[in-house]
Amino acid sequence: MTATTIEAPRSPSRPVKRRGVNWEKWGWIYMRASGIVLIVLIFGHLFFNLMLGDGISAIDFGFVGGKLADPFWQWWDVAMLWLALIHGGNGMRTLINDYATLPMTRGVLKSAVLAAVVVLIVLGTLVVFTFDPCPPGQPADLLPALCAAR
Amino acid sequence: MTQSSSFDSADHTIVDGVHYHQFDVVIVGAGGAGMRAAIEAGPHAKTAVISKLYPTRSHTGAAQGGMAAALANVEEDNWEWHTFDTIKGGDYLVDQDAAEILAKEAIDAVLDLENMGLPFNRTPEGKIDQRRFGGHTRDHGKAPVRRACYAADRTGHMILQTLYQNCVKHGINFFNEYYVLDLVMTNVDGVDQPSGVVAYDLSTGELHVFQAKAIIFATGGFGKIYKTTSNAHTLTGDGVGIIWRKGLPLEDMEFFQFHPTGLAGLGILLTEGARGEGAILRNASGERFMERYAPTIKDLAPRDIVARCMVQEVAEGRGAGPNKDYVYLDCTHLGAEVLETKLPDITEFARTYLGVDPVTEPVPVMPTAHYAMGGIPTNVNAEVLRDNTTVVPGLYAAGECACVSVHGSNRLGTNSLLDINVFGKRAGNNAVEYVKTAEFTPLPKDPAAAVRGLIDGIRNSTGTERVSVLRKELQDMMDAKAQVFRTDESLAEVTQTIHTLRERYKNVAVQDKGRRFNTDLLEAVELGFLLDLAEVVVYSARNRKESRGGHMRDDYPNRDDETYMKHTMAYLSGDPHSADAADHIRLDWKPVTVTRYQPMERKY
Amino acid sequence: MSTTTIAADRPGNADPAITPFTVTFLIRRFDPEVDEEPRWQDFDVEMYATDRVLDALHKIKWEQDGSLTFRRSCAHGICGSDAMRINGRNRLACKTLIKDLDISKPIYVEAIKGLPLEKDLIVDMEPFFASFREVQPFLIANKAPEGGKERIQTVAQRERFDDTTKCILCAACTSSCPVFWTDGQYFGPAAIVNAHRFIFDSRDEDAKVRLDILNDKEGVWRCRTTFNCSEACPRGIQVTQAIAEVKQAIMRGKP
Amino acid sequence: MPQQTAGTLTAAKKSTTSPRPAGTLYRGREGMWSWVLHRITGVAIFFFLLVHILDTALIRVSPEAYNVVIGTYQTPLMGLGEVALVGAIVFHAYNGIRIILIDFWAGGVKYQKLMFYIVIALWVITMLGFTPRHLINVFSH
Ligand SMILES: Cc1cc2nc3c(=O)[nH]c(=O)nc-3n(C[C@H](O)[C@H](O)[C@H](O)COP(=O)(O)OP(=O)(O)OC[C@H]3O[C@@H](n4cnc5c(N)ncnc54)[C@H](O)[C@@H]3O)c2cc1C
Ligand code: HEM
Ligand code: SF4
Ligand code: F3S
Ligand code: FES
Repeated sequence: MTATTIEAPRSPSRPVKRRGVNWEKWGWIYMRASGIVLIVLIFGHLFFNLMLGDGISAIDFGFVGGKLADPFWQWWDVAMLWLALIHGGNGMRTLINDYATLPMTRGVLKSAVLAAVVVLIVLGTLVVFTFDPCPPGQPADLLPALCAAR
Repeated sequence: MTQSSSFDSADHTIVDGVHYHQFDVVIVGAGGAGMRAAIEAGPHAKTAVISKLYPTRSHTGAAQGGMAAALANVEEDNWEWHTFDTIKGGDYLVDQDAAEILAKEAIDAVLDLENMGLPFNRTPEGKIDQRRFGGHTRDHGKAPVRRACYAADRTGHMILQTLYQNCVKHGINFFNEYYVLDLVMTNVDGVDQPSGVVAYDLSTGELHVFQAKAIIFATGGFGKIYKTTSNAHTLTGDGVGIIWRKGLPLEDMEFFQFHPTGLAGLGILLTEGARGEGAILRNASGERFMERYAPTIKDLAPRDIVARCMVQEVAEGRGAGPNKDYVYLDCTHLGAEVLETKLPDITEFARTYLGVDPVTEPVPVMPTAHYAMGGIPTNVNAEVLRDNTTVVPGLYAAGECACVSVHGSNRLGTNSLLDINVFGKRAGNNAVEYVKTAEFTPLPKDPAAAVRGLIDGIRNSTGTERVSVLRKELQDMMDAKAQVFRTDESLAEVTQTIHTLRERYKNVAVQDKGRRFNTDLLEAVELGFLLDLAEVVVYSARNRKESRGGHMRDDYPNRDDETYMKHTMAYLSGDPHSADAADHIRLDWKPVTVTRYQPMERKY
Repeated sequence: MSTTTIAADRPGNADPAITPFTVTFLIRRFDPEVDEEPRWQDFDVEMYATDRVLDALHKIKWEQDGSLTFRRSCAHGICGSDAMRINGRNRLACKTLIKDLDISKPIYVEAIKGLPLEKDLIVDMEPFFASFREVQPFLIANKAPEGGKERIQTVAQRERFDDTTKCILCAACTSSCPVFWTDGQYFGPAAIVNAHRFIFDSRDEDAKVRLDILNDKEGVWRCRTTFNCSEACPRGIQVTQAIAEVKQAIMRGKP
Repeated sequence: MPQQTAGTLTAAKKSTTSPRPAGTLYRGREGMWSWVLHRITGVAIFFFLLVHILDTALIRVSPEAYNVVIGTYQTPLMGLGEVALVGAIVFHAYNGIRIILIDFWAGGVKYQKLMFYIVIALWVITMLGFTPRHLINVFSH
């Protein structure tokens, strides 16, 4: 409730319409499209990890490793990773546009979100595809059951 | 911030704290008339519109029913019938040349609006639909005719919006929330010539002088002299008052229209369009009393007649309600469909403000002060008259503040929206023609002096009178004694009250002494105009010892063409503060222009 | 509309059984010439159930404190002057009846949000009108209508945009929008409503231009469907619906 | 737009003296509160997701490292946190569908309030299904 001095709303003459891709529109469409797909992916993920079997207490390297050895779950998780991070990142961009009024802050925050999203997508994708479910020299009781067959 | 490109130093200077601007055409008022003029003037001359309200807040937006034009889209009609109805409706006090122009140019006025984008209701063929309205008839009174073009029951809203939209399109300069408080006259060769206006900027309390070659007044009506009125709080007749104080005449001020169907007690209007769609007035016993008074067109008789009949019903004890003080407007047989689609707004008004649902119950109504037939006299070119014939060069008036006179002693419904468009356009065009050759009249020394005196006087006053008290006394008195029925006695009483109120007004003080958005101060200024105008209304009314149109004298119940078939012209002369109105108001007459239609008895 | 009318003169109220009661108003005052910060001030007013909040403000201004400042004109919900926040929601003071409020508690009245406060209940409307003007809110039709008459429009075509023609530019919607509050750069629902009115007018030839204007960073995509605008609109315009229709028109590329 | 209004002349002064009107909390209705929740849950999920990807990435480092971290997820406190997280996701997801229906389904705007209550109802049902099962898993081990 402090009397902050503000620019008159809607005053800066906006630049005339830029050419090229309209990120606002496609972002808006993307939020909806990805949202639909994410429901399936996230609910499937949650159900499989938390509801089946012993749920959270059963999760360990063996469980996750076993899942990620399967190309089906690999693609599932990668899709989830990409869609959710971009969805969330774009959502955060909206929030920053709303609440960060100084161009500086805005720029910094948006770069931070972008960096986080890019780094995590790259990291996550690499992990999923370069991951070895049966790392050599590890105690067998930590590894997924399928390693025993090797 | 918004660009201020057009305020280059050449036309905006500040001297001694007063801002000076220069425009070819300055329009005072951004209602229908003002903006219609602006659309003509804007593209051709350097134009400014000064308005005490944001344009879309103007009271034109409250108009509901429609705008008349003999388009003949739904049934046979022509402009001559329209002319006749206008003259007869005005009880023959209409200047017939002007009425002819009004009816003829109506067709283009409506088409102009449609082409500008106004969303009229449509016929099944896609043409502009038309509905019935009081006093509009086919073939000289034979039967009601569908002549009113409309957009549901928000025709005025659509007109105001459409005109504002087109002003935006043309990039018209607006000075919003600037109150014009004076017309500057410069004495040139012994004659006073208009040279500009002085405005008070509400947001800062600063004064602005607008020098102009042509000035158009379009400040609307002054219904606030009454208590029960369909008019807005802001309709205080400032423009008319300014002209009056300059010693220029006012015409036919005694004729004030009372609209039959105001929500009882509140005055909020229910359009005549309701009756146009078939609604019926009933008294307490449910009788359709208009059948007795106007057998041919019944509820669609002109407003003065219907209002009178209503008051008479109540006076004779046939009123409804606990105090038997209103009658009913019965819409129940119209059905929800018609009410929701053709009369949605008034349906909502009744529901919101009276808690009455017109679909199932009759709505309590009583006449409400509605429209000033009189005002600033102009000729058909919207040029303001100094006397019966001489125009004031460069000064124009249009809309409700003007008196052309196309409405005579009683305006027909839908003719005012027409008036503002036809004569607003004419004012704009003529002003443009005028500024092509005219020069700026030099401003006198310190043109803002009078306004500064007025403002500072009120602001610094240590008096004890309150604006709201005086205003209420004025309005109560006007309602009680100078409304639908008047007598010499009742008018004498109001005259006395107004005199004391004017005395007390000198002692008025405001609580808000600030500069920014000081609406307290402006209400005091507005009250000054109200008092002046009420005095002229009452004084003119007392002098007209006959009954005609909106002016009904109980003591002289008949029309007297012999003596009074002429316009009243009132002048301020002598000491404005003198006790007796006769010492500062001078009345004169102006002949009525009669071309084709000789006065006849008015029967419906 | 009448005003000075205090409810005692109204039908129904003439009944002596109906007595006035005292209502407390808490009004958020701000005098730019004195105050650093807005402050709350309370007023007790005698009111009838059928009175409106505008009547209360008038009673305060006329009988208690002449410096209370607000805009108003028509007093029956048609001019759009008096949008304000009454008990936390945007309403027109002249359309809010006392009987519809809970008078056992004080009634809070304050200026609308998101536009610069000028004095008491008055805000600077200029930014609001600026974004209205930016959407080109006027008919653009270059072809002359046939025979110098009206343009033909069917009843159904006219009906298509009827809802959005009702707008009185009161700003109740725009100043209720949480997105508009954030930085004030969003076009706001009122501007979109007025663009909608022309985009879907069969006579208009330049819907494309308006769609382009609204397909902007500060355009329709900023709307988060919070529905405050639709709830606030005193004219009952389905504002969020209109915005949705514009979004769809942009995606389709035509109205 | 060349249009001028009264605001123009005094513009400079105004921008320096105008406090932003804040005042009481706006009393929005279902639409506004659902948006507030959607926003809060969206942000919460986003930050969780950042952490969640990082911890999952530990499987690339070593099984022990991963198991240590995932072990903290299995404590009772985190178990409750997971309920909150799932609650957030479920609300965000269901309300996301509501938003999508408002945007694309003709009746969406009309039924938005009803849909909000359906979202709440479905959320309650889903959480009733999930919470007991999850908490049993958390506390029984
Ligand atoms: C409720 C109602 C319903 C009506 N219905 C109909 C109808 O159906 N059909 C019909 O034909 N007629 C109708 N009328 C009559 C008609 O609407 C008005 O007579 C007409 O709109 C007046 O228009 P105007 O432009 O002269 O004035 P207004 O629209 O009143 O505009 C006056 C303008 O002057 C400005 N102004 C005033 N004083 C000052 C000042 N001191 N300084 C600067 N600016 C100033 C105001 O800001 C405003 O912009 C109705 C009237 C009312 C009240
Ligand atoms: C489970 C399925 C999901 C669905 C159906 C969904 C749906 C949506 C939709 C439709 C929007 C747009 C809201 C609007 O424009 O008003 C949105 C916004 C958002 N979503 Fe999701 N989402 C889902 C998952 C996620 C996830 C996993 C995250 C986190 C990474 C997330 C973070 C966000 C954020 C931060 C916003 C922006 C909120 C705002 O602007 O108010 N969402 N979501
Ligand atoms: S859409 Fe409704 S709330 Fe918004 S400005 Fe128009 S009338 Fe007011
Ligand atoms: S309040 Fe604002 S977010 Fe959209 S639905 Fe209305 S514009
Ligand atoms: S005063 Fe005109 S809308 Fe309330």
